[in-house]
Amino acid sequence: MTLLELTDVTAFYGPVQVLDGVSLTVPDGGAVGILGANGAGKTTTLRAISGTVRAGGSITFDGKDIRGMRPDKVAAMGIAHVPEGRGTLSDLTVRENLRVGAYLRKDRKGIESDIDYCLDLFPNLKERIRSHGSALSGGEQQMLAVARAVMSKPRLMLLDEASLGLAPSTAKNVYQAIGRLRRESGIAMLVVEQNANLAFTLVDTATVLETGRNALTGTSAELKGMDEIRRAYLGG
Amino acid sequence: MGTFIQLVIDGLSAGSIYAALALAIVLVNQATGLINFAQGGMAVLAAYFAYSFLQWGVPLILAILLSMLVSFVLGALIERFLMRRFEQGDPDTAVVVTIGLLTLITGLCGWIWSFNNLQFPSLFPLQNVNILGAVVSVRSIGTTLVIVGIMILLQLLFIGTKLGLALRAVAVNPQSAAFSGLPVGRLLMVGWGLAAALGAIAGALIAPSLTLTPGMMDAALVYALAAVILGGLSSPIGVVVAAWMIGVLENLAAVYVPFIGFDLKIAVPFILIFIVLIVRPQGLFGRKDVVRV
Amino acid sequence: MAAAAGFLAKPWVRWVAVLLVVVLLVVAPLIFPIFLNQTLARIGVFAVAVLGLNVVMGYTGQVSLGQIFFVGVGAYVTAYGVNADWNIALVFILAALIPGVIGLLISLAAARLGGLAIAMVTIALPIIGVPLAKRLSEFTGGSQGSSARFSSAPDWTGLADDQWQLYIVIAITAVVFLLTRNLVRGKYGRAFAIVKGNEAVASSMGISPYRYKVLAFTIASLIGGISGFLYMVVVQYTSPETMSFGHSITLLASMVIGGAGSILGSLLGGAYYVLAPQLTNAIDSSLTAVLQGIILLAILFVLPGGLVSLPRLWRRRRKSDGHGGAPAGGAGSRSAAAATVAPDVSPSAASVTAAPVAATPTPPEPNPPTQSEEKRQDT
Amino acid sequence: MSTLRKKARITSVVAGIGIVAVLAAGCARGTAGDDTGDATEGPAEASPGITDTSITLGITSPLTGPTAGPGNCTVDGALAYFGVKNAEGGIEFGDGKTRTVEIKAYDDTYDPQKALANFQQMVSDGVFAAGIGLGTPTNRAWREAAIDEEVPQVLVMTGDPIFSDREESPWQLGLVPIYQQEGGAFGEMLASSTEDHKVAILSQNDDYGDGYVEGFKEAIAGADNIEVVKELTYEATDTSVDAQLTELAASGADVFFNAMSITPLVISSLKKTEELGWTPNWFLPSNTSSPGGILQQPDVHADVFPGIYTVAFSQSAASPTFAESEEGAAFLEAIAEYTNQEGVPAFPHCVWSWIAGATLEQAFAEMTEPTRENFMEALLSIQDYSAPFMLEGSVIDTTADGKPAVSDVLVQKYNGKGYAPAEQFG
Repeated sequence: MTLLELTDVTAFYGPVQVLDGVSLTVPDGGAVGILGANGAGKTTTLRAISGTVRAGGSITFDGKDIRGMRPDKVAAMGIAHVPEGRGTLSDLTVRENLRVGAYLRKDRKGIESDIDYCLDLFPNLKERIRSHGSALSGGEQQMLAVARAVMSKPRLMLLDEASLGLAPSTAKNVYQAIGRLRRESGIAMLVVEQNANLAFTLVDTATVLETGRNALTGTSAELKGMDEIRRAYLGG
Repeated sequence: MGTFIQLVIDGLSAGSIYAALALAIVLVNQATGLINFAQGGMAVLAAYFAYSFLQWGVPLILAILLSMLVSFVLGALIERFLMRRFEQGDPDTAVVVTIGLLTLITGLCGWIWSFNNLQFPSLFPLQNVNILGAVVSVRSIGTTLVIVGIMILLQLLFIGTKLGLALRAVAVNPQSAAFSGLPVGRLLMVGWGLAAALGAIAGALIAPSLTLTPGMMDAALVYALAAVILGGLSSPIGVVVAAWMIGVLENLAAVYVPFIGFDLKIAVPFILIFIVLIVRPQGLFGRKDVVRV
Repeated sequence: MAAAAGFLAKPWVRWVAVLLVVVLLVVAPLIFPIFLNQTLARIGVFAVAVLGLNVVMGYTGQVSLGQIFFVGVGAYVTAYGVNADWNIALVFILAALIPGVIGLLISLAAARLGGLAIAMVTIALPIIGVPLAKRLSEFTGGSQGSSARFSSAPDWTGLADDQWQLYIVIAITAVVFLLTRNLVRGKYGRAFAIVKGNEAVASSMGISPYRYKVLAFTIASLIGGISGFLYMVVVQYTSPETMSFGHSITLLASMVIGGAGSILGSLLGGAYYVLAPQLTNAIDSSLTAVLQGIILLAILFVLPGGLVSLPRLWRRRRKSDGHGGAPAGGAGSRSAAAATVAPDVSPSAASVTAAPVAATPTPPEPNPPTQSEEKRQDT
Repeated sequence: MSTLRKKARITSVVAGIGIVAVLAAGCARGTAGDDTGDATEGPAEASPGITDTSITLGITSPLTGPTAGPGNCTVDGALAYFGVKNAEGGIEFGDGKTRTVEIKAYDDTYDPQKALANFQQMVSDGVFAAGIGLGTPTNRAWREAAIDEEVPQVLVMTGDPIFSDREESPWQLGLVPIYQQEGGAFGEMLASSTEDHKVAILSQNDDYGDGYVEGFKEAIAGADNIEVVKELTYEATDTSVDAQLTELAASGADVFFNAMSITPLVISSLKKTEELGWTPNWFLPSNTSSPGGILQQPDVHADVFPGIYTVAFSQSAASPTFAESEEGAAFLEAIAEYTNQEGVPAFPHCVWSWIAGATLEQAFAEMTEPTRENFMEALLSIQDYSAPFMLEGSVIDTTADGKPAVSDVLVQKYNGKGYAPAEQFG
């Protein structure tokens, strides 16, 4: 059953058109990747879904049309957006960051157990529980961003270049933890990633964007070998 | 000996006036990241509302509560229809907008209620108590206690409650807060509303001793800013302690330090700040903020 | 329209325009009525004060609420010098240097402590300055203030006083504005901009924020002193009230209203400082505060970038009507503007990944204005 | 392409010539600039601001900001006075013509630079005379400009002696007694008392406070039974003077000489001294001693103190007897009708501005020619004129050099309801 469906989504930054008809579907519990070179429109696609940029075309989640909805309303529907640049709440402690993630939840005990689960999922955060967001390293902030999204118990998680600015080993750890999260929680994921290999460790299928349009869509296996991928990256 | 204690007590009650305003400034800063120059003006406006309720026969306590409610709504509306447009822009512009708001409010108060000194009744009776040879008016004790109460309430709000957390999250990164489902717009309005209501309490506490005039809080604004800088922008407790220190040391320096005298006693808070900032640039209780490239 | 823009850009046309302005400035005082001359002279005084404030605040991003203190000191030095019959050129130099030295000493200490300390120290200057001026009455004339009559027109000029004063103000203001324009257009200006943008980035590039903050603060207080000299040329009287804290706040507002960080903006700011009270006096003199509050908020509401951004806004609105695209959201134009100002230097993150990725310089994690804000306003 | 450039060059040259031509024509203003001051015989050419049917006065005063209370009163008193006169058809001038008096008010927010700007605006708006405004620095800012322009700056509300020094200020005249006189009057009475007295002084740190203290000290210089034990100052912008009062109370003085012009600080001082258990005799300046506005405020118990003295030359609008008097009722009614004051004005400046209006009327009645010179002559020749609301024993006398329009001040003692003249201390 499809959880999220985008058909011919367009978006502008002022006079500049960034998305020119992007379509994709994410099955319930599934994981789909969005690949492509810089400026292909990957981040803008996520922003169109979470309502942080005005978009055309149709975006439906669980059958309901969410295009044009305010970001906090989209979050309330169960979509957690882990933004590019991680959106760390620098003045708040790690624990406070996590509690902000659970803002909409009322189940006090559930929140506490989820905090423990997150600290188990990301051990680095455990010793840094008291320190402020601004004092964390790049990797720790990325883990905190994912953990904050988990705290809101979403049905779909939008991951925006989780590996950006991280050392390769840190990026691998983050993705392993996200893989474990996916296996244990069954949260559907839409993963934007530059590093195709990292993405394939997580997603079943992926679509490659080129100048705001779907250039190619296929399962991870099919895409892995194809020179399309290389051309899309190295440009025509 | 009596004089010394008397000076300390007088300093504390003067410090409480600065503390009341400083707390409201901290609240707005915590909730929206802005420094609100008009905080004093909004407190005066609230005191005028309470004054008008009194004129219509409303008892004092109820008049103050009503003025707090009206101030809450007004604070929220000011955020939604005026400040919202400037929150993401250049911070200097936002500061000047609050200066414009201060000028407008002071003018409106003068226009509606005239510039005469209006007498405002106090919540506390005018008796005084003798402590260690110093005469302390019940009124200044009451003011100090209310300020301590507000300070603790604020500390709990920001550390303990979900609302406090949400307010701080919105102030630091509105978009990231929205991604966690926080209704950013409404929270900003609540932040300003709470600060305005707190300002109403400050106004009602201070009007009896300063008498109600449109510019009543102007002199206190500078001291409150000094207290906010000295105590650290992020901690209600730090700000109140800093305000008391300023009040007390000002009086002691004026009397005991020959060069200072009563005309230059206003230099005391600034000398204090200079010394503290050399040691701890983020203020007494504030936190070091880390700048990531 | 493009042809006209081309036409304007031609060098010799620009020279003709400059020539015309010079001719106008030379001849105007002769033909304008007295009160207009006096008003223009006052605008010159406060335009220079706002320009000084812009150097330290508009261009270098350091909050200063003490500019009026330096104007006051400049005025007092001038008054003392004139009454002591010193040579007028010496008086002018001292009126500029003494505040400059005071500014230098203060900024040497304060600049080390970062933004909040500078704001606090500058708030303290006028507040301590007023009682100090009353106390040093043998120099300042105490609370009665002191008047110095030295700017009435000498007979050989055949000019009326107001014309003579306006010429002095125009001459000095023009020189100060030109020198400052060259300063901020040159390498110092770029250094100031980086210090304003992000001090950590500045130091990583070998630009010491401390040195440039001290330089900016000293220049601002020096220009403030010059404004104090011009104040005496026009008002010929000064008292402790001249440097009262309220004026510093109005100067700050005027800087933002004119347009922060812009030479023309300083001129417009000076005009606002002088004309706003006259406008409110004309409307209703007992409603000064209400009217000034409304004027200030109205201007900022329509032009957050200040009066100087009027042409840009007018051009953008005409251009964007052209093909109906979404009006350039604050983010669009602002980040574009930010990109041009802050040279493309910020490495995306401390550790640049080795992955075969073109290291696009993502701006330091900005606090992006949420498009949702705009969406809400539209729905 | 070159034709376009050629055409462009021609147009700009033509424009340049055009401008220069216009300017040359406009140059006439330069030479004819200085037309005032050439005294021609024949009927004196009328000064600006006066026609056969009306005369314009300009007042610059702080109408907003911290001193807005008294500032607005300086305008409203005159507005009310001349509102009534204009309603009756105007004032009969010495030259037989009846003219209405128009008042143009300007707000200077107590900033000297704005006061000068307002004066320059008055000159360009063509007012006949200026004055009645509040504030020493503001009035001083345009004193010399008024002398240069030969525009009268009269009946100004400041006790600064320079405005009543004919030689220094030919076109000026003060209205209210100079601060030194008020301080001196109380000093003389205190010196004449037989017992010894210890005096504590609290004065505002500006020319107002300095003037009172100077006059007082001069008056008690000779008397060895009077000793000043403690002298402190405060800033007009202070929120409280409790610390100073604590120190003064410790001095044990039995007379408290108080030179404060800020109403709320006087009220809080009365309460604080009572709290401290210090009950001296008080001296209050004329503008902060009003029974209704200060002594009868809630929580103030004036009866606790042995005596409260002040100097005054006019009745206080807030005293109960004022409203009952026929003149007082007319005053309050005029204030209500012609100004936006609410209720009884809290500051004495409204009454003083009314008195200034009456004094001006006296001068207008003597004016034989519609010129500023003639007006000044008329104004400076008023003697023994007891203007409305003047206390008996004090009159308007503008003939003595070095003295403002009102110069004799009477020491008053508070009797629980209002003030009564006091012959001697105690």
